[in-house]
Amino acid sequence: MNKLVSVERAIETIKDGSSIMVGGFMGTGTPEILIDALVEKKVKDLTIICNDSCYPGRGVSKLIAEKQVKTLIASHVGLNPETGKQMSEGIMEVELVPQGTLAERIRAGGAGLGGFLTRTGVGTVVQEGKQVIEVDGDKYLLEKPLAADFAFIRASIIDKKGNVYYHESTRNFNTIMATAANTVIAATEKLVEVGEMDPNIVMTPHIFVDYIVEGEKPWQI
Amino acid sequence: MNKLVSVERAIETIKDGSSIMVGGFMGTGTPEILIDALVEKKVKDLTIICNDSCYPGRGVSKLIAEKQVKTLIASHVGLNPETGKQMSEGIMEVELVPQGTLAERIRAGGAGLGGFLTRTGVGTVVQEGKQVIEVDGDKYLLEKPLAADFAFIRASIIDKKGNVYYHESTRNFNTIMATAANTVIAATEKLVEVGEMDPNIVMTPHIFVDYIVEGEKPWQI
Amino acid sequence: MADIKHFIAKRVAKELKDGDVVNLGIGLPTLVADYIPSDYDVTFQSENGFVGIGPAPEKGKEDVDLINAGAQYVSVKPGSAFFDSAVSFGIIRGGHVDATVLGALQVDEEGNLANWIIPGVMVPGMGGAMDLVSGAKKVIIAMQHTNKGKHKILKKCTLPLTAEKEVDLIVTEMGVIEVTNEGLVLKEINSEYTVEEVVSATEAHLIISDDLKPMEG
Amino acid sequence: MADIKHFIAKRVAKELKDGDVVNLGIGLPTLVADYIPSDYDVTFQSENGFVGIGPAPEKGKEDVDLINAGAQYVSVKPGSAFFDSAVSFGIIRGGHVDATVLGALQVDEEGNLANWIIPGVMVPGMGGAMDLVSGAKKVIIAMQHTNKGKHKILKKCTLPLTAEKEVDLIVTEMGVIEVTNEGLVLKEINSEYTVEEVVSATEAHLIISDDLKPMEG
Repeated sequence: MNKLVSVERAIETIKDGSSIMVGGFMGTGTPEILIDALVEKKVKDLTIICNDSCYPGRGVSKLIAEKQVKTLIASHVGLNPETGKQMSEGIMEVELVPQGTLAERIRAGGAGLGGFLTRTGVGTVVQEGKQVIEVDGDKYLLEKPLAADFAFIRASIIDKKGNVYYHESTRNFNTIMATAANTVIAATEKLVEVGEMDPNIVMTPHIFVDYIVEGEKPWQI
Repeated sequence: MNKLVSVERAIETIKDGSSIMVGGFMGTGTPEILIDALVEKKVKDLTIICNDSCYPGRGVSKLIAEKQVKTLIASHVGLNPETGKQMSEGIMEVELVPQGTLAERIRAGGAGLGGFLTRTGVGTVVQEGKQVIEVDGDKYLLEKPLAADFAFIRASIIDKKGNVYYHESTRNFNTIMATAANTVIAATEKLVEVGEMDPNIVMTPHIFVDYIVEGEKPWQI
Repeated sequence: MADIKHFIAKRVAKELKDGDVVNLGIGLPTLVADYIPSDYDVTFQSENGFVGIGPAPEKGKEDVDLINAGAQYVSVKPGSAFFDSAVSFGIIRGGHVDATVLGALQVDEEGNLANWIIPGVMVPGMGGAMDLVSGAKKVIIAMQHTNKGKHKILKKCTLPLTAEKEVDLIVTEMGVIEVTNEGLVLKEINSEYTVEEVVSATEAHLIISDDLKPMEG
Repeated sequence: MADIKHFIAKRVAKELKDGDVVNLGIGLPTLVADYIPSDYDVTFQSENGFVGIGPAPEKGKEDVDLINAGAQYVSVKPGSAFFDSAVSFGIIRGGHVDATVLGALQVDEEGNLANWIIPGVMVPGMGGAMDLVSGAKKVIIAMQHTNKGKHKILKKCTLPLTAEKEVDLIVTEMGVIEVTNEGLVLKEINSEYTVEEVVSATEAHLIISDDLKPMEG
């Protein structure tokens, strides 16, 4: 079960129209080397699920700049002017989801839940088209699970079996996205041997990780 | 904000009829010193929420033996004959919940969800009295959140602010129960100063913990 | 202007209690952290995944793995804890945040809030605001009373809502307004303004508290 | 008797593939771990919160913080990972377990399973069984064909169900039965029994595979 592959091999089966979850929050925790490889591969009509569209030059914004994204599902797009531009020009469709609902929908997708009830968004445009369910007198929206063909996650440390440790605020959406995609690709800053990682601090168990790619670097300010 | 108190002070406000979540799986991860203090306090008519009723002489079974429990919500009671006896004699009411549904209901209680949809239990007695919701052609049960007045959790290491680390398989229900109760009491094997615990490996952030009690010991076989 | 913002932030800080868990929105609300009494233990949550936000690092000493929800490099205080986005919003949605302080585009008599979109003009997305406003125990709006003379405190919000009836308190440079079942109550007023000036800067009906006090930053 | 259990466990082990994540129920199913080919990397999950179950420790060398779901002291293999019960059942319910091997009180033609309660006699509770049977990709029942001569493979379960139509394969000391849309198909038979004997030990209608093979432990 050798999971350690080249970046080209890891993204080999991604094709036009694939859906990809990308970990990270404003780029922190986003696997840049996987994004860069996808830019190079020139696949298009992608559905990207990511907390935000980052800012120009970093993270998923690089895919947006190359017009490779057909649908973006995110909670925040305000710091990337290109996102707004492509939305209004009809190049890219953007589905805005409250951040907590986005996280929970991804978790539900990975955890085999058919959906969940949240007060978030009641009485707002987020409610449109959704079932409103009353439980014990309170109104909730029924939100459905999200899953994807691929997940790009960014490990601070990974062992060769695929157990992942995320440092500080790089964890964010990476843990849950790793559970909600058919194929999970982890780019890592550091690779260690099996047995070197304390099993108590593993944040994504190896069973979720399909491919490991080395060479992710700390972000350069 | 001194959270470090005596066990008597920690359980002072628990009274007849209180509901208490107790961490642990067959006793592993259960805070014995809190249970022992509750036995001594002789409060009764308790609602206990715990994965299982353990086996005689350990964990929540000590409360059951003293007939302090009116309602037990658990997934498994097979290794404690006293539970079966009190069920059939009508001394204790037992609500059996599938383990994954129990965990998720507790999590939902702590995470402010109005409920969730699961396939677990469809077509079984677990379905009785529950709303069946169809999503994209599949049937799910709507399960509701669980919360309690108190949670008893067992820390392997805690810092004086209340950040908890659970060792190995002691983690189980402790993390989620710590989020789902009004008052959370942690019994710990080891207490460290604030700043001594790596913030990356905290499993229950301090904001959930109200009281810390020292003196929990490794289980003696 | 900077003075106004600090005045507002200082007043908001008085709403926070020792032991509170607080989430501060970006912009003006982040200034609130500077005015917490030093003997208070207030924990700041960053919805991207930790509690215990500390001061910004010196330039050149940034830790690239550690940003706040506004994408700024920060530090953590001793006793902090990191977690993932699902846990983070469990904390928010589950009522474990005692107070959130946010800016607003509009807020109205019913406590409705609009702060995430101006259709056709600005569509940044709601980020974590909808969850925060629905989930936090106390929702405090910290903002300038008007936007270049245009009313922001309205009878009814005209922009798409962030959440329905969740706002508890509005703190502006003019005064402190509580959202009650009876409507908006002016509880404190900045001595630089008259009641008439505040009323005129407010489209919503303002009930003037019988016990109107001077607002202190 | 012990031989029968090992024979069944050995046959079940052949259903597992290199790289599989597997959850074994208590009792007979735990024996399956002993028959995995040594060059296979099969990960065993323990629903109380980890992947990577290793062998039982020597007496006196138990780690009291480390038990399996059957409350036995175990060890972990290199590359294991601990998590909480919510994550553990996310793994189970989310289809991340390739196979679960469980015992049964009854199983029927539709693949319904009853294994958690005999009303009035035994009420142990379902533990994690309902989630496992609903969530695992493949559900394998490993059990003795009859209970002291009483049928366990029925036309329709009479005991309360663990889950509806989730069983994929039944492995007993008599043979291997696949649950198909057409009904139960006997695919392999232990050479110690005749087809007639298996049919007679089975209340459910058995379709005999055209390609009936000898069952090997």
